[in-house]
Amino acid sequence: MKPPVLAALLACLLGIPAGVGAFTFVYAKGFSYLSSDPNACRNCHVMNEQFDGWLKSGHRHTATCVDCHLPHEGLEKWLAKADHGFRHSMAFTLQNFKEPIEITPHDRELVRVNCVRCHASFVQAVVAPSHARGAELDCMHCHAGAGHGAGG
Amino acid sequence: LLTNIFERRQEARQPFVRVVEVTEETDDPAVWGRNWPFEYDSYLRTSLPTATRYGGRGLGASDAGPAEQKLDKEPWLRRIFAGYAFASDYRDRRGHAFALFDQEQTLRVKQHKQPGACLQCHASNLNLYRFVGDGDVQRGFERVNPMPYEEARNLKDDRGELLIEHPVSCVDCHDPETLALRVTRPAFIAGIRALKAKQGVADFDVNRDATRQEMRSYVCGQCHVEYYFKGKEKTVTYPWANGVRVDDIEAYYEAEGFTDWVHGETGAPVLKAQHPEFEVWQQGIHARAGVACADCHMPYVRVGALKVSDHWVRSPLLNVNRACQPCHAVAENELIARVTTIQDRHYELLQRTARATVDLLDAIVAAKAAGATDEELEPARRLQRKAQWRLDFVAAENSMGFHAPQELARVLAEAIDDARRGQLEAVRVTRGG
Amino acid sequence: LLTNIFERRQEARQPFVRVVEVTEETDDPAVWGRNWPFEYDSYLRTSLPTATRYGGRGLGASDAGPAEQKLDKEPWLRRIFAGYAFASDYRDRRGHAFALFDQEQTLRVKQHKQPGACLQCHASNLNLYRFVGDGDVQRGFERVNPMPYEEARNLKDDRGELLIEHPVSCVDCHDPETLALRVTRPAFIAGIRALKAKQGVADFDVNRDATRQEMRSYVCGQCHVEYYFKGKEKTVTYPWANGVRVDDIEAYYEAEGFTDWVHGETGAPVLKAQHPEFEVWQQGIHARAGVACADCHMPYVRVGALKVSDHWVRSPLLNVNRACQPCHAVAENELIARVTTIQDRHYELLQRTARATVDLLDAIVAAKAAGATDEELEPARRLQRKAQWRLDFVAAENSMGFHAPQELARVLAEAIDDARRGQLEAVRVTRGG
Ligand code: HEC
Ligand code: HEC
Ligand code: HEC
Ligand code: HEC
Ligand code: HEC
Ligand code: HEC
Ligand code: HEC
Ligand code: HEC
Ligand code: HEC
Ligand code: HEC
Ligand code: HEC
Ligand code: HEC
Ligand code: HEC
Ligand code: HEC
Ligand SMILES: [Ca+2]
Ligand SMILES: [Ca+2]
Repeated sequence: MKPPVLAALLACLLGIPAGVGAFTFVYAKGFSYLSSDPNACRNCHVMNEQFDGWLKSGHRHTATCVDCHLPHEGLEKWLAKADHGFRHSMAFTLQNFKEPIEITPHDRELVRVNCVRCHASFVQAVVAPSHARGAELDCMHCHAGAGHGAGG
Repeated sequence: LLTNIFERRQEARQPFVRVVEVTEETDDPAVWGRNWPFEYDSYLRTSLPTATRYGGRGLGASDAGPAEQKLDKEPWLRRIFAGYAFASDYRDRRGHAFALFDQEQTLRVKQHKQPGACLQCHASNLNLYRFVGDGDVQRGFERVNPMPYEEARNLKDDRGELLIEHPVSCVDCHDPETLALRVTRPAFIAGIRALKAKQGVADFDVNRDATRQEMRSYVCGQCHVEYYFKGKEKTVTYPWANGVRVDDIEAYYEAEGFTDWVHGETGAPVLKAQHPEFEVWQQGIHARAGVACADCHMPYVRVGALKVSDHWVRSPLLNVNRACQPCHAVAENELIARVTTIQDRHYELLQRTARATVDLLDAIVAAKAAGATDEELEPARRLQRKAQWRLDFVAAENSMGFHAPQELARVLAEAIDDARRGQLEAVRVTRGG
Repeated sequence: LLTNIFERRQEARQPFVRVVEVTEETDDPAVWGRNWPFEYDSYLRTSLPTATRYGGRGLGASDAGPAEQKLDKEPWLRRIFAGYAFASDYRDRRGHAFALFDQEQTLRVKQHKQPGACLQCHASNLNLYRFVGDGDVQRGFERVNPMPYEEARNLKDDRGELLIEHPVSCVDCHDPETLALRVTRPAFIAGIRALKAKQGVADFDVNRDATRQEMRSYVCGQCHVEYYFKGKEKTVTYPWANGVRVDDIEAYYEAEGFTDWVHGETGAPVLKAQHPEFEVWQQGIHARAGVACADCHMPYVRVGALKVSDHWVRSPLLNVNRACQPCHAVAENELIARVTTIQDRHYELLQRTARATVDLLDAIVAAKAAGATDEELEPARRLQRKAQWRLDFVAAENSMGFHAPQELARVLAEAIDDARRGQLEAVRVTRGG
């Protein structure tokens, strides 16, 4: 993401109105990203499918959207929120996104890290063997339903 | 952004606690087992029975005797193997624990001369290779291959200890330092290199260039493949330089002018196909979707508060909830029914192909009896070689069609076509026929 | 920007409003279109070209001419159809908009006598059936079937208006009151009843007993099926009483003693197979997993905040993100590559089977020429009937293998076996051969 955009977003996040862009962002419930309440994500109907999936998933009691989809420490977390908030509000407004919505490689990696973060003790043995390339065990390869499907 | 993530990866990985040291020399799984008891316990279970509708059939430790005789279950096998060691003894496979024992017991070894090459896939043999190769595995491999089987199998080191003591063991698939997966079989290292080169990837070093997910199949591809012993050096070789489809491998053998044996009934120079699971799996949708052998045959299993890989390598149908259900949210009996539908359809077609091939043998035998010359018989014999290669390739593959249903049905269709055309050629040259 | 979002919020709550009344008599899709413009607009697109590697090939409205000639693309079709109307004209299918037009244009209608039965699947014909049946569709169906095609197609009602004016239309699949899916084709209602009875479900009334998901395939099964005209009543009949596998249908015809025509070159009594998509789909993994025709061929498409079914019924390969990706989280080009792998493999095997079948025709012709008697030719002709039925069944199926890859490969393998065995029989009775 380009620095100027970034600055503008941080501004929005601090609640300083910065023109129509910011207003739209707010109107579109972009501020959802400041909350960890799944309903916040559902403010966009295009998220309904994932929300419904989450309600059916084994994680509904144990993990919220942001637990999986956002990083969990420091500035990184806020940057990601800004990044999501901006891209998604923009996409939603312009309706220029591809459906079905597909997770980006970067966001997928964020999720994987969160899987391991919560399940570290349980999976320590299987993630232990290091490997030259493509080293990390991809949880979603088998648990693609996690968070959004029955049994996961 | 990513750097933070990478750092956290390291935190997530805790090193194994080791109670004993394991090294390149440690071929005894029991020793590894003291560090990794869960994997070891499941590994030991490979001595238990694993029969399914079409799979396994091993009798298991309870009975030290051999597995079921395939030659009796499928009498046509004796016909197509006529004149070859496989006609004397060819049984169902069973668990890894039997790998060495079954090789020593088979009449193919007891009644026929076999080379040390056989040991590449049935024993934990790195110590043997290093000893014979003066520390160099590759050289040891080359020197062991041409030795008589008994000599190689019973070699002792300087301390007078047997060099071959275990079937496939931990050190054959794992780096004792990091425990990362690795490939140790020289024939695979060379074979996959040739295959990748054919696919446009030059200088492929499997232990350097393969991804972790690829290694979850490559460790199996070390042995579950079609092979031949090349030249008088008897080098165990995987014929993949043209690719791994049945036609590619056939083309390779044609170019090499290779023949396993001359058929006892017809005099045709024919080929023997062995367990091409790795090649066939690559033709199926699962490989295409990145699903590895270990995903299905070594699924993760919860042991108390830990998740480990089930080293009881066996039929996934004995383990559907772990082997399949993480990816297929479908009832267990429905998943088994899907496999059975594929396998029954495949088995029926396999039998039809066997009938066509046996008809061809009969036709050539009849033509010979009626005095047809070798020259006259040549077209029919050539088609026998093609048909039999395809039939055997599919019959020797151990998933009864599951690994690549459409591809294997195509191969059988071609076998039928070749067999019947061969029959037409034989009839054509049968005097007074 | 602001207003965009605002409007979209509104759309989300928009209910259907009916601006015009639609009834059982309303066969004009344009009228329905005033109530349901999204569905109508997409329905109209079925007149556009839809060519893919193997599918579609319709030339589209831009060119009012006919679709490509299959007989030229696959010359062996002329051989197996020798002596039958299909040898004169047999083209690629295209969109629903052409259903009636193409039927009127084909030489199979222009140069050959055809019955009113043909109209069951090419026209919106309920008004015709009710008119001829004095208000009763079933009776009308029975009376229209034996009529000469032109007479049936040009019948006028009391007000002097044409009764057949549109190809497949809304009312053929939808209840005008509730818009629920429904089956209107008498032959399907009877056929599925017979099939369910065979499967142990007595007295199956499709419009009463089928689930919504089943209906998403049954509406297509009304037409995309193998059929024959039974008896002199020319009753359009779906031969499913023994099941829908190729062997089951063959057994049905044997029991009926039915034959479509006597082959022009060989004199064998043979069968014609037509577009058995519904039967073949049932043998595949998708049907097994409950995936309906409409899931792939009429996927949901988002119009603003609404999701509507895409009535541009066409190749899903032109629509992968909607047709496949909801279930397969895989890149679009990878999904297309998976289909192509299946289709190319299938096409290659189809050509091999065609060669075997043509060889059989040549052999029988040669035997006849050399003076073989009908009695001598009987075994070869019987095998031609079997081989040709299987080859045609697969060739007439329109997914080029995708709907059930393994099953169709099995059927082709059997066709090859039958064809070559027939060839052996023919050679056997060829004097001086
Ligand atoms: C302003 C409306 C809106 C809100 C609120 C919203 N989303 Fe989205 N989201 C979208 C749109 C539109 C896309 C598609 C973006 C694209 O594909 O370019 C999307 C895509 C995604 C993706 C996949 C694409 C990617 O960036 O990886 C994820 C994951 C996601 N959203 C998660 C969330 C979570 C978690 C929340 C709540 C914290 C949320 N969304 C709230 C509109 C929204
Ligand atoms: C337990 C972890 C978890 C939770 C909780 C979770 N997700 Fe996801 N989400 C995932 C995974 C894993 C994927 C990627 C799925 C795949 O690769 O097909 C994903 C993908 C997505 C996508 C992209 C669509 C796709 O299939 O790629 C969106 C949008 C999304 N999630 C939104 C949400 C929303 C909104 C919530 C809360 C209602 C939520 N997620 C809760 C794990 C989770
Ligand atoms: C190759 C497939 C595969 C991969 C990759 C995988 N898992 Fe699993 N996972 C399984 C299987 C199979 C089970 C069921 C084990 C059992 O029930 O004995 C399982 C079980 C689990 C469970 C416990 C389920 C329960 O019912 O209690 C958790 C939590 C889990 N996995 C998390 C992860 C995480 C986190 C990762 C990534 C580090 C991961 N998995 C990677 C296949 C996989
Ligand atoms: C915020 C913490 C958290 C995150 C993030 C998280 N999980 Fe879980 N997960 C849990 C808890 C708590 C449970 C229930 C107890 C258990 O089985 O460990 C659970 C259960 C599971 C189970 C058992 C089956 C089920 O759904 O009940 C699986 C499998 C699993 N998680 C996989 C994953 C994967 C894969 C990811 C990443 C895509 C993930 N989890 C992310 C906390 C988390
Ligand atoms: C998607 C799951 C899956 C993958 C991936 C897979 N297999 Fe299999 N395999 C099966 C099934 C199912 C069977 C049939 C088992 C039976 O009939 O009982 C089978 C059978 C076998 C058998 C015979 C087992 C027996 O019990 O007789 C062997 C050996 C085998 N596979 C090896 C491999 C190898 C090597 C690979 C990778 C190159 C592989 N498989 C990949 C599912 C898989
Ligand atoms: C060093 C050689 C070697 C390696 C490596 C190897 N196998 Fe085997 N495998 C064998 C032999 C030999 C047998 C047959 C043993 C017998 O029948 O005595 C066998 C048997 C099997 C069977 C049949 C088990 C049964 O119960 O019938 C399966 C399944 C199997 N292997 C899968 C795998 C998979 C999956 C991998 C990789 C994770 C693998 N093998 C790696 C040599 C090997
Ligand atoms: C490239 C690896 C490889 C080589 C080399 C190899 N085997 Fe095997 N062998 C296997 C695998 C994998 C199996 C299990 C699958 C099967 O039985 O089809 C097996 C199974 C067997 C079995 C049990 C089933 C049967 O065939 O009765 C015997 C006995 C056997 N091998 C003997 C031999 C002998 C003798 C040689 C040398 C002439 C040999 N093997 C060379 C990989 C190999
Ligand atoms: C035929 C090949 C093979 C043999 C032999 C083998 N393993 Fe493994 N092992 C694997 C595979 C595949 C994995 C999964 C690795 C991965 O996912 O990267 C694995 C994983 C492991 C792991 C990592 C944690 C886990 O369970 O996933 C340990 C520890 C391990 N094996 C120990 C052993 C021990 C101890 C032995 C001998 C008793 C042994 N292995 C024999 C193939 C093998
Ligand atoms: C790691 C994921 C994974 C595992 C494990 C897995 N599958 Fe699959 N399977 C897939 C994917 C991906 C496909 C391709 C279709 C799709 O994209 O869903 C597939 C396709 C199939 C098909 C349809 C293809 C065909 O050949 O007809 C069957 C049947 C099937 N799997 C059965 C099984 C069975 C049985 C097992 C366990 C022995 C298994 N699968 C294990 C992911 C998996
Ligand atoms: C899982 C998805 C799927 C399902 C379910 C499915 N089809 Fe298809 N169908 C395809 C694909 C893919 C093709 C190949 C299209 C191509 O080659 O361009 C195809 C081809 C066709 C064609 C030829 C289309 C053309 O463009 O020439 C027809 C007609 C057809 N299907 C009808 C049906 C009917 C009727 C059913 C239900 C009985 C059905 N299909 C079920 C995916 C599906
Ligand atoms: C009343 C009969 C009828 C019904 C009902 C019907 N079709 Fe068709 N369909 C046809 C005819 C006739 C054609 C060929 C038209 C032509 O080529 O002139 C056709 C053509 C097609 C094609 C080829 C389109 C192209 O672009 O090449 C597809 C795909 C198809 N139908 C799928 C379906 C599906 C899916 C359904 C159910 C949702 C369905 N059909 C219902 C009669 C019907
Ligand atoms: C059971 C339903 C059904 C009946 C009855 C039927 N058709 Fe069709 N027809 C179809 C379907 C579905 C297609 C599109 C699929 C295809 O072309 O294979 C089609 C395609 C066609 C086509 C375009 C492709 C081609 O074959 O050239 C013509 C022309 C045609 N039919 C003529 C006729 C004639 C003439 C009759 C009566 C002898 C008839 N149809 C009876 C369902 C039917
Ligand atoms: C060949 C069969 C067929 C024809 C012809 C057809 N439809 Fe549909 N229609 C369907 C199917 C299948 C669905 C999905 C219904 C479901 O999921 O229950 C559908 C759904 C609908 C719906 C419900 C909303 C939606 O889009 O899912 C409407 C409204 C509709 N059709 C209108 C029409 C109109 C108007 C026409 C004529 C222009 C028409 N249909 C012609 C098969 C057909
Ligand atoms: C409504 C869900 C759904 C839709 C839509 C769907 N599929 Fe599938 N597909 C499945 C299921 C379920 C399987 C069986 C394997 C499994 O369980 O994942 C499967 C299996 C497959 C396979 C492997 C089986 C085989 O025959 O090799 C392929 C390839 C495939 N699908 C491609 C497609 C394509 C291409 C489309 C779109 C034209 C499509 N699918 C649409 C659910 C779907
Ligand atoms: Ca061989
Ligand atoms: Ca017919």
